[in-house]
Amino acid sequence: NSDVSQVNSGASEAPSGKTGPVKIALLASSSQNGFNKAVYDGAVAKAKELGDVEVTIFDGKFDSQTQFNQVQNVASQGTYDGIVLVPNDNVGIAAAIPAAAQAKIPVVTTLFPVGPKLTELTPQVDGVVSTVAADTEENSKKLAEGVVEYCRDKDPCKVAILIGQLQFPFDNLRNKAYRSVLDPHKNIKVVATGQGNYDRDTSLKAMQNILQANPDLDVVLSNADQQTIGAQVALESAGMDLSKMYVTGGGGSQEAVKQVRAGKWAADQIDFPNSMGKAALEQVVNAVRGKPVTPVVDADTLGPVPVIVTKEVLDQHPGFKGEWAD
Amino acid sequence: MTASASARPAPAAPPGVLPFIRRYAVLIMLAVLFVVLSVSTSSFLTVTNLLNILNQNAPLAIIAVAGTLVVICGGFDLSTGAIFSVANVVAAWVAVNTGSPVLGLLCAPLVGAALGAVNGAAITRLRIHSFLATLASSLVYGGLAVLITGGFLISVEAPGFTALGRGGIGPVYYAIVILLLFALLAGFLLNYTTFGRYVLSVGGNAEAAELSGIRVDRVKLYTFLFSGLAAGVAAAIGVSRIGSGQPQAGDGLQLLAIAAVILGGTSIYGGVGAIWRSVCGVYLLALIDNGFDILNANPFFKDLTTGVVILAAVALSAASKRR
Amino acid sequence: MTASASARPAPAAPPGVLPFIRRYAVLIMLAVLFVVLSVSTSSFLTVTNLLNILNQNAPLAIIAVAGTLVVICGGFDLSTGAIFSVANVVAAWVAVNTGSPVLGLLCAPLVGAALGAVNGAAITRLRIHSFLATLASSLVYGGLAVLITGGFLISVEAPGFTALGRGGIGPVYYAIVILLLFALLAGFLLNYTTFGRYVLSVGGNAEAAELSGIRVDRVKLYTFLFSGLAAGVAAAIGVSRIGSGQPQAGDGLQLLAIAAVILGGTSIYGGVGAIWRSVCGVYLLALIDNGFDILNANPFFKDLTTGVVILAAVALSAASKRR
Amino acid sequence: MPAATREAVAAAVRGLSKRFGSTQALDSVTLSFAAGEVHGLVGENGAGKSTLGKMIGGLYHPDSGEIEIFGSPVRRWDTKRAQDAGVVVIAQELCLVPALSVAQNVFLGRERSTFGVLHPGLVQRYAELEQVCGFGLPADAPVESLSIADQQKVEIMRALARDARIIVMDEPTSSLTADEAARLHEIMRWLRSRGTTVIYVTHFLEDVLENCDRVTVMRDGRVIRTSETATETKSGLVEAMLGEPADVLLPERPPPPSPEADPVVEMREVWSGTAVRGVSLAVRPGEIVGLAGLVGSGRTEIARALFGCDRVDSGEIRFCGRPVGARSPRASISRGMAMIPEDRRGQGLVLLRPTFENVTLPHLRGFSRAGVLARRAERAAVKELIDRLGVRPAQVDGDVSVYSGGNQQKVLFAKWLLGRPEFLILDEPTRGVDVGAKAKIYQLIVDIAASGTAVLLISSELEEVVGLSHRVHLVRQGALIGEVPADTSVDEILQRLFGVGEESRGES
Ligand SMILES: Nc1ncnc2c1ncn2[C@@H]1O[C@H](COP(=O)(O)OP(=O)(O)OP(=O)(O)O)[C@@H](O)[C@H]1O
Ligand SMILES: Nc1ncnc2c1ncn2[C@@H]1O[C@H](COP(=O)(O)OP(=O)(O)OP(=O)(O)O)[C@@H](O)[C@H]1O
Ligand SMILES: [Mg+2]
Ligand SMILES: [Mg+2]
Repeated sequence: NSDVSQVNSGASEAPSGKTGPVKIALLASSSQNGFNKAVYDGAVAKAKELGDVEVTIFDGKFDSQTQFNQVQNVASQGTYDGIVLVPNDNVGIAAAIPAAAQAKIPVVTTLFPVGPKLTELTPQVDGVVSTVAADTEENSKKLAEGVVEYCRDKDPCKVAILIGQLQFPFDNLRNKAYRSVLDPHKNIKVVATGQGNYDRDTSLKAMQNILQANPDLDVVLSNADQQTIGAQVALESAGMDLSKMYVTGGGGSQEAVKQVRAGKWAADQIDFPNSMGKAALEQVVNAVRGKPVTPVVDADTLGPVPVIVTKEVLDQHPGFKGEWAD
Repeated sequence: MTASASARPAPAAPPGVLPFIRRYAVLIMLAVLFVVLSVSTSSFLTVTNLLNILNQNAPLAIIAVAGTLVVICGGFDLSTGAIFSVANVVAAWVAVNTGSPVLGLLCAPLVGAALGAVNGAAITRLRIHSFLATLASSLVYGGLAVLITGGFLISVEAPGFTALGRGGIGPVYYAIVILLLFALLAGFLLNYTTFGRYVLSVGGNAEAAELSGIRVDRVKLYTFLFSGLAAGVAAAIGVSRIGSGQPQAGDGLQLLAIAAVILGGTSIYGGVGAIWRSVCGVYLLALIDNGFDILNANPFFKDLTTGVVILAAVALSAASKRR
Repeated sequence: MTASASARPAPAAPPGVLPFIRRYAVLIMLAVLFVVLSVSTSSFLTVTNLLNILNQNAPLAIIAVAGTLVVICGGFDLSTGAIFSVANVVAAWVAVNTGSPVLGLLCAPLVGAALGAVNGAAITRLRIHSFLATLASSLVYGGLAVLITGGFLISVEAPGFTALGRGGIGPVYYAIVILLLFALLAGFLLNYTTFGRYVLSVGGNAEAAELSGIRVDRVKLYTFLFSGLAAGVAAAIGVSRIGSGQPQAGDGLQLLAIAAVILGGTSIYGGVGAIWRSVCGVYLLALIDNGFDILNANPFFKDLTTGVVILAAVALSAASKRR
Repeated sequence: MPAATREAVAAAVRGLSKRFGSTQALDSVTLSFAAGEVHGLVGENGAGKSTLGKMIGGLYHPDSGEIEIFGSPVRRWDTKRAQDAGVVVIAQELCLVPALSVAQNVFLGRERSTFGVLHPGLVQRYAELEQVCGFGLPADAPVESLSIADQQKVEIMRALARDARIIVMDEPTSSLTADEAARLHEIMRWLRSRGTTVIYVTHFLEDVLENCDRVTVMRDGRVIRTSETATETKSGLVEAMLGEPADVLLPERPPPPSPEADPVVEMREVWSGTAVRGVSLAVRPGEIVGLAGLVGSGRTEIARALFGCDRVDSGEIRFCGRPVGARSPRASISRGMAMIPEDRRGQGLVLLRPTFENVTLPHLRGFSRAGVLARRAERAAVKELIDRLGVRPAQVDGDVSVYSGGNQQKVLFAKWLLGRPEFLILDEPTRGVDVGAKAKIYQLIVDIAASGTAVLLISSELEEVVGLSHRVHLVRQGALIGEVPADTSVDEILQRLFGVGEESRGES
């Protein structure tokens, strides 16, 4: 979909080419989280590579208000030259960005776009110079298409969806995307939708419960690796053979890659947080330095593997380990 | 009066420095932190930064202010976060569907007050403890907020909707003005009206209050209504600031608000307390957050530091309470 | 006994059906939910499902069981979640670094008890309310857990590490056995030992207890120690089940545990309560969860339903307490 | 008089001082208590008696001075160590664990156990103790279901259960009836015969004169004198306590209202719960009507039904000739009723709030406009009133929680007099109040009646009821069993209350 297009857009937002040391604030959705840590590590690595760039991580505590305040504080202090954002709440945070724009501090968002439209990667808000993310809806559909493929000869093919929390807009979007792919197929029955809350223990419980009503599951479609790991404990203790089922994860963690390689999980939707961190830092420094900025960096293109990996795909990339550990 | 009586000194406010420290512990901690931050970094003591801190935490402070009355009256409102959530999505929904931002924002306090009144009615009618009642109602309200939105957020495009949250009078945000008015109102209610006196006495000794002809249930109900109203006002500011209604917007606010009230020094047992204390409590926590952000300190230590600061404040306020 | 004394009606257990409902509200709700689920779906009333429910919630129930003693003693432990987190990462760390899963798992209860004792010491030494003290310590402990892991999780590959969490005696998981033993121990402590008697009396009237020569502070300290120990035991089960230690593993557990205790009917004011009540409280909440999963009901309605069920239980327990 | 053991000193305090804020509760007190004596401790409210007792019992820590128990000075002293050394305090304010049973409260902290596991047989142990005390309380009743008087008995038994060698009894009889007090005095004599020292704090000077070997008078935190009881008289003690001679006689009653005056309040065949059974009574303006009854006879319940606290099952209550409609304390107050409840601290005062807030609480409407308080008017009115009633310290911001009992009671009077009630219910208005304050309260009651207010007076001190009331109703088991005129002798009333020919309780 959204192609990498080199456009010099930053002229209005970016200060006209700051020279000298650059300080970047990385507003993590939570600093105490492996995924965010990987984004940070990537940013730091890129900063070293560029030289004269310093990155500071802020803890968003998985709380949108906290992050909102952090954007404002950074914007008002004048200490930082640019912001890399891993948003907790892509819409609410948009309201804080203008403050940064006013202070001429460019913002690069990663993982999710910022603004009311969840699927629109082109910057929607004045102040955001670049979005380093993937199209969630598209990728979710791709993940679900693997399920359709697997179910082709099965009737009925029983699917359990394990989603983070339906009240999170992006999870809601994912769920709808899954269903838009699965529902047209008469043989596919979504027998349960459990909420895993990105948490192993919660997912373990939910999967145990779901198995009670549906001991003959064929597919577990999970959007997060942590959830799949929890579900795996439940499935295996129920004596099910994962290699015969179709189990997915999402995130591309090292554990997930290991499981897919081992043939336990059928597929995983890969994220490249380290590369995203690198790309985001590069863009934000470009904006600060007054160099050309790429408004949309498709995160799917950043890594060595395609966004949906299976055992076959990984066998072609023996060196790929996954970019983050949970 | 007999002669011997006048010889005995009256039990006036006890003198000395320890009682002073005990009494103003939260203020002292706030001042210490303020000074520490001011000398640690030049970015702290700027008008913008201070206004930002005030502005950012105004919604929480508004909830804490009203929560003080609830706690003084011997109650506990764990549903303010959920009320915030409902009120903010209703406000957004109304603004979107009527096209009138003003109408939408006005709905928030109304919805808040109504849900608060429902809390109060449940607590007094069913005679159940407010802790459990508001825990339950917060689940119900939270569920309502999700149902209203269908899990999505409601973006408001109507122009002017964000004026309340982002605008201000000169450099002073409206939120700060509203907080100020709200705190003054609550302080006035508590100290200068019959209602405040009733709140204090119901919290101090509900049976004695009842025997003095006070409608204990009604007083309690009003405190919860007021708390709901505050959550609604906070939600109006919040939704206007963000420009969209979200079903999780209020998550966790209730705990922060209660923590601030208690940290301020209002007694968890009811009967005594003050509005300014809770405001200090909110901003003590806010300064720690702000300090970490502007000092570029390792966020790994933030929770730890917050815990230690709270402990210090509380230990101060309990300094040498030995008999 | 003299004649005149027996003339006064002995305040025996009040008769009638209402007091019965009031007294056993949580049990009644549990039974109702059980029956409803049994007739709604055939997947509910199976041995595996029931064992699963018991097993899944055993760690929470263990924390609630010990929390009951804290609440009866007039306290509040908001730090059990954080203690769980610290204990589970320490267990994983030790297991990884010594290669001994047994040693690792044994560390969890020890760490839990130690942190609980620190809570108790802070509360009794500094004479601060446990609500605020454990709120602060939970931040400190939570910070510690993150520092220990550096924010990552610690995966334990050592074979046998998962035996405790996933294994069992026949079809009965160890977790259930441990919960049973723990509940029996707590019930025994509460009802058949001097310690239990002291807990009841300190919670009922600390001054009277002090007058009776009871070391009030020590009793309080022990309840917090016990609560910490329980969080540690729960953490051992939890970390073994998942096979890795995570710094956020315990997030939110403390609130669930307290909610279950209060929902069970143990008085928030202290002095009265029972262990079985809290266990019922935990499993009442658990049944709702389980029901939603196996009925494939819309999760949007889960919070709402939970809230309504809690309200119903509490309203029942307050049925016609009116004058 | 116990002769032999007189020389041995059980407890001694030297130069003991204690300050609460700016109140010097004890001012270098030096005093010794002999082994095996009953030692009276008297003094007006706030003299420091309780503080002294609590310090001996390890509840308070002295600022300076030392305590010696059986010859050895104590260093680290708390209730546990005190009890291990055989020192027990019966506190003035009832202090029991509500949800525990009588027996559990009695043996609290003294449970028999092995490795912390309780032994069975608590009930037998209780029965043995009950043999000695004869109070007749059921072992397994939860204490919260007992009346205040019965709770007081539990307190006494708890002290006895400790096999103490020194017992401080701080006003143990304040809510006991005469025969129960007599029973306690018997127990004291029995304790003395076993060599136990009893420190007996009370405001009943007759009891001191009859039952104590020696008596110490305290005033303003100091010891005035200690003397052999045999050498003391009541008026001598009063003078020492107050620092001036004082009249302890009952004041002159106001003239009775004319019999045909319409009653202010009337109960007609009122039934309420199990405690009020077919009560009919009437009180006229300016009249003081007494309710005399044994403890637990239901006098408090009659008052509560009248005031609208408890539901009335049948019967009628009329106020100023009209049947009352809605009934609640609030409605009663707005009609002009007032009640001073028997549990001062639990039901009367909001201890956390200052004096003036307590006083104006029911009358805030009169001190406010549109809900906004007229604080100056409020304080002025309260100041005037507490000065008139002699509340000390006479500060409108006074902290009622540390006021002595007598002053707390006066604050409660102030609270209701501020509204000039037409009908005032007084439930045990002089419980725990010193003689000086008592005389003032008597005068107050009489003045209130003289001003035209109808008064219903409940008191367990029969002298008080018969001495102040125009008429006295006798209450037994929730029913009125007859009316006696003023100045009927206490003996006659007692006989009727117990029923002629029936034996008194506590006997057997
Ligand atoms: N805990 C306390 N805090 C502050 N002041 C106190 C406290 N306890 C007692 N006081 C004050 O100390 C003085 C002595 O009180 P104490 O209770 O010893 O008097 P008392 O002789 O027992 O009086 P009463 O006859 O009313 O029981 C009083 O002025 C009282 O107000
Ligand atoms: N909380 C209670 N629960 C059950 N019964 C009670 C309770 N309080 C009082 N009673 C009973 O009600 C009756 C009347 O008690 P009450 O205390 O009113 O008597 P009283 O004449 O006012 O005596 P007192 O001197 O104790 O005030 C007694 O039988 C008593 O046991
Ligand atoms: Mg006293
Ligand atoms: Mg009475």
